[in-house]
Amino acid sequence: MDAIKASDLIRLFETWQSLFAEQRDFLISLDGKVGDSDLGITMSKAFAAAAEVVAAEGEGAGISKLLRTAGATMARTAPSTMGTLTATGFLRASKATEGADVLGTGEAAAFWRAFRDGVAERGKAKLGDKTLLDVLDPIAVALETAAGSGEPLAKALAAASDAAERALEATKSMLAQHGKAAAFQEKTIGLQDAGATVGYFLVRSMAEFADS
Amino acid sequence: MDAIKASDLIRLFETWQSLFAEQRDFLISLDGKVGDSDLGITMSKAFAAAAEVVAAEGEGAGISKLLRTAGATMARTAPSTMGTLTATGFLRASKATEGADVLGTGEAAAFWRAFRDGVAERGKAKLGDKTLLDVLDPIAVALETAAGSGEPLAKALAAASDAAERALEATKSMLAQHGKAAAFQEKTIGLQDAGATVGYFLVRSMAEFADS
Amino acid sequence: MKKFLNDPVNFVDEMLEGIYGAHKELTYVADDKRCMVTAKPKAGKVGIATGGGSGHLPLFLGYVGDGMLDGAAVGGVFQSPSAEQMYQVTKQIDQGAGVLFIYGNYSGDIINFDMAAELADLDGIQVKQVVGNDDVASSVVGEEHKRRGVAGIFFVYKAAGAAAAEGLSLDEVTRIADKARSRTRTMGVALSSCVVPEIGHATFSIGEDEMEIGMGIHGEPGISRKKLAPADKVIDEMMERIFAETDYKQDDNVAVLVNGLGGTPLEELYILFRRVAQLLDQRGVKAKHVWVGEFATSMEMAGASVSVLHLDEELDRLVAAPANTPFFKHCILR
Amino acid sequence: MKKFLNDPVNFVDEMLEGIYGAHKELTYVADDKRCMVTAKPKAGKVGIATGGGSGHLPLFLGYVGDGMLDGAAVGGVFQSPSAEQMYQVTKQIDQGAGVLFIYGNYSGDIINFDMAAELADLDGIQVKQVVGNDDVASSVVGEEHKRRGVAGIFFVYKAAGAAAAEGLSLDEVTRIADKARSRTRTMGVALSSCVVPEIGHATFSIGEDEMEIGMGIHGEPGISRKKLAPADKVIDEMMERIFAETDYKQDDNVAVLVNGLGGTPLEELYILFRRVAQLLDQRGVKAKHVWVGEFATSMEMAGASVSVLHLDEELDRLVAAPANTPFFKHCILR
Ligand SMILES: Nc1ncnc2c1ncn2[C@@H]1O[C@H](COP(=O)(O)OP(=O)(O)O)[C@@H](O)[C@H]1O
Ligand SMILES: Nc1ncnc2c1ncn2[C@@H]1O[C@H](COP(=O)(O)OP(=O)(O)O)[C@@H](O)[C@H]1O
Ligand SMILES: [Mg+2]
Ligand SMILES: [Mg+2]
Ligand SMILES: [Mg+2]
Ligand SMILES: [Mg+2]
Repeated sequence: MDAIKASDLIRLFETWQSLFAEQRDFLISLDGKVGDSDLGITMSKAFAAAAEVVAAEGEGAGISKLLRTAGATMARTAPSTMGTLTATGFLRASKATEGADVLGTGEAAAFWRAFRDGVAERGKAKLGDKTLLDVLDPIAVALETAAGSGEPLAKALAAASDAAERALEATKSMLAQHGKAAAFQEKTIGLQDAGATVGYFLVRSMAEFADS
Repeated sequence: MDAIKASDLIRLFETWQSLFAEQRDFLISLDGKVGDSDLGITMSKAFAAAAEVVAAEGEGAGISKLLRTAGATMARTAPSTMGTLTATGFLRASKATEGADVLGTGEAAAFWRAFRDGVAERGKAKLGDKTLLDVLDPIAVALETAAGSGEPLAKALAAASDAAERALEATKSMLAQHGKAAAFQEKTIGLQDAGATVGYFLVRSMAEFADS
Repeated sequence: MKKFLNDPVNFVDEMLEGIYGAHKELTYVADDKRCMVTAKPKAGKVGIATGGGSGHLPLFLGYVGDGMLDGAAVGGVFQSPSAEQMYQVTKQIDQGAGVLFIYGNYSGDIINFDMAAELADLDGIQVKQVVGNDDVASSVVGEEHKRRGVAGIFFVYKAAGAAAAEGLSLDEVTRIADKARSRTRTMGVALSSCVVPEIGHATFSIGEDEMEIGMGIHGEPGISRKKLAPADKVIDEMMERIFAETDYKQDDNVAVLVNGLGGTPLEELYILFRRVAQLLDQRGVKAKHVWVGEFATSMEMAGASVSVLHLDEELDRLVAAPANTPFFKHCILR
Repeated sequence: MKKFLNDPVNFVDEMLEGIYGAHKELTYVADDKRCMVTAKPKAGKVGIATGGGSGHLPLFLGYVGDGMLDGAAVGGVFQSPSAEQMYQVTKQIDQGAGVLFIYGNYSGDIINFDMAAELADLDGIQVKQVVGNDDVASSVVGEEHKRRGVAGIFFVYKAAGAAAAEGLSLDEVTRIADKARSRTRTMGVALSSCVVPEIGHATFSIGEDEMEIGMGIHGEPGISRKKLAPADKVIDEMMERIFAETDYKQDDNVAVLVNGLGGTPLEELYILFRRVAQLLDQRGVKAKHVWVGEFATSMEMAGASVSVLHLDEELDRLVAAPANTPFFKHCILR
């Protein structure tokens, strides 16, 4: 598809919901290695709740309003680190897409830039700290580049997804500085960051969605 | 031997001490079936302490005084049901042997009669209630009969030991009415009573001692 | 065995050293740490003594303090203290008004407390006894004298302790203790065994998905062993036994104690209490005083018990009276 | 998983229903049981709010009451409550004198409390924050800001709560809370894992004969995993870490908290305290206030922690002040 409409966004949230339901146990065990095993639970809860409310709200609300509802719902239902950061991301994306009827490449770039900035501000992590931010930044950068050169949405998101995959791989060599993983120090080296994995999942599934 | 002298009694307590050290785990598991597993611990403690104090007191104290010290020590070191009942038994045996220089058949009969009566009074159990009393009674009766017909000590104690063994066997068909085992009701049927086992051990080892 | 201990033989004595170090309001007599008494005796008051095996903290000694008990004889793990120790405590806490023994219905304790009462009597100390037998699971109706004493003894301590603090006579304190005893019912359920330090392995075994309803606090057998049911169902089954032998009427008041056996988290105890409250509510019975926590444990045993005291006006007042002991505090600050 | 529960999804809410049923002095706002506040607000007093994940009872909500806290936002098991919930609590407990947030140093909580502080600020409510970071094992000296908050937060609540009850200003209460925080050190040791109800299996595995020194209350890794040592040796190792970064002088006073993680019997906690007292004694340091029990747990986790607060005159007075909450009572009756 060329652009994600409000009705598509509702389906995208459904996709995310099933994605995190499927990945629940994987994320539990990933977070369990150097964390507290809750990530699979919070993410599946957050996206189940978000999918439900955006479906209930309906396409008439428009892109920005739907994202805002999704973000506010997540903040309420999954107030863990990742839950609140993801919620903040969607709330900022909502602000950034105010007035937009659809998400084309330009709006997607604005979406992910705002998402990244929100997470950076709220979490105060730096690049290289082995967090979600380490995949959000390349996603935003890839989409900005694509928007600058007028790439169609599906292609732009595919490039962003590839960038996120590489960035996720790169988190393996980083040393965790935040959250529960920070306690594990050297043991985090070699492991991909759990939050970054969620970021990659989000954009990959958005890219696949746009490509379908 | 024909009679147990004060010096023998000290050695008898040593024998009892090693007996209950050996039987510690057996008694723990026996009491564990329908009780709280403590019997092996309390009996080994009680007799270790008693053996030590009677040895320290020395033969000069005489039979009665040694038994009294043993009983008082047991009451202090092992105040469980069986500990206190056994202590009471020795205290009463001490009273019953006042003035006796040795334990011949007559004195042994007095010893065990008093032991039985003390346990009966303190514990308020009836015959057939599946307790220690169910072996103490036949022991006392056998010794009284033997004393009446002038049997030598070793033979009299051997008969008492045999009677105790049969009585112990008979506890298997009884239903526990006292102590922790009473809670197990029907489940106690088929099992020999733990306290009665101790009673049998005591007299058997006294008989073997007199026979050596 | 996964315990914080040094030589298991010293388990009780080292525990007591810790307790005396932490609670200066407790002391001991006869040069024996196991003869615990309050450091602040109250002249003329009826003395209340308890005693029993260790391994049940806060039982028994934990309730020695203002508004509750005056002394406790401390036994080895799951072992009765000796008659001599009980006697020493009794002598110390008698203030001329006599002494009430309150303890649980176990043969070792009975035999020793009886002996201690005889010894005290020789000294001219008046002694009365009330023997807790609240455990519904341990014998049938009509044979209540065979029942074990478990967590419900807390209510007996509380009522008698408050009565003694009010200055009532030995007869009165005994009457009240006995009334609280006779109006208290407890049902317990165990999920896992405890480990006696000197034994070093589990007292009993129980399947990974099993519970035993009615099990005693030393691992004595209960009424039924079955698959662990949802919390509400467990409480339904336990409370049914209690309701079956009590005659609560609409608008009656009760005091409720949801007690953890040691290994069960407080969170779960509240989930259990929630259901107890619902069932009482359905009958129009009011849970006027509620305590949830660990009051009578079996070391690390996982499990819980529910005790219900059927209040009357007198017990209502006494149960709500202030108390201040190392392990139980009930205070109104404003 | 051997727990008393119904649907694991309802674990926290059913627990809360039980808590509200048992403790009428607690209530909630915003029609959300997870927004807990005292039912007896005190006009003009600085409000103190806390919050954090469930599974740590009596932490966090258990200290809401007289002389301690005014409200608590309650999260899912080991999950931060939401910023919205914290904000609702804050709005309710502000009595015009401002609100102090006291909570543990975990990223989820920080992110949400920060958001809540922003929201409250928009309403003109003055908010200050003190973030507990007492766990010595979780980061080195010089990096204390990275340390986790564990049981030692109890001392921060106690001192700040007493200061607020005395009527001090938000700045003063904050200063005192921060002083208590900076003078508190905790070391923990875990023997077994807990089970998060919705996960259903142990969070981590540990050998039958192993302990982990310094493990966090959600199972975060500690300093070393080794064979379980005798109790005295365990304490020696833990206290050494605390002594290494404190400057106790001869005759200084400290407050000590020996905290059980949930599955460890009280008896063992006293055996641990016994050794703590010996070590303090050897240095001429006086354990002026001592608490032993469960103050910050990880559900059924077996283990313990020792927290030491280095007292000065002001903290000495505040720590000893009366308090009356559902889970912590400190009272003088005579
Ligand atoms: N300050 C931070 N800024 C950005 N991301 C963070 C921060 N702290 C943690 N994270 C991310 O959160 C992930 C863990 O999320 P989650 O399991 O929700 O944390 P917790 O269980 O500690 O609340 C980490 O893998 C990391 O990517
Ligand atoms: N009232 C009683 N009279 C005589 N013997 C008793 C009585 N009660 C219990 N016993 C005996 O004590 C034995 C158990 O002893 P012990 O393990 O010391 O009891 P507990 O652990 O309950 O204190 C029983 O096997 C029985 O023989
Ligand atoms: Mg996590
Ligand atoms: Mg026994
Ligand atoms: Mg416990
Ligand atoms: Mg516990």
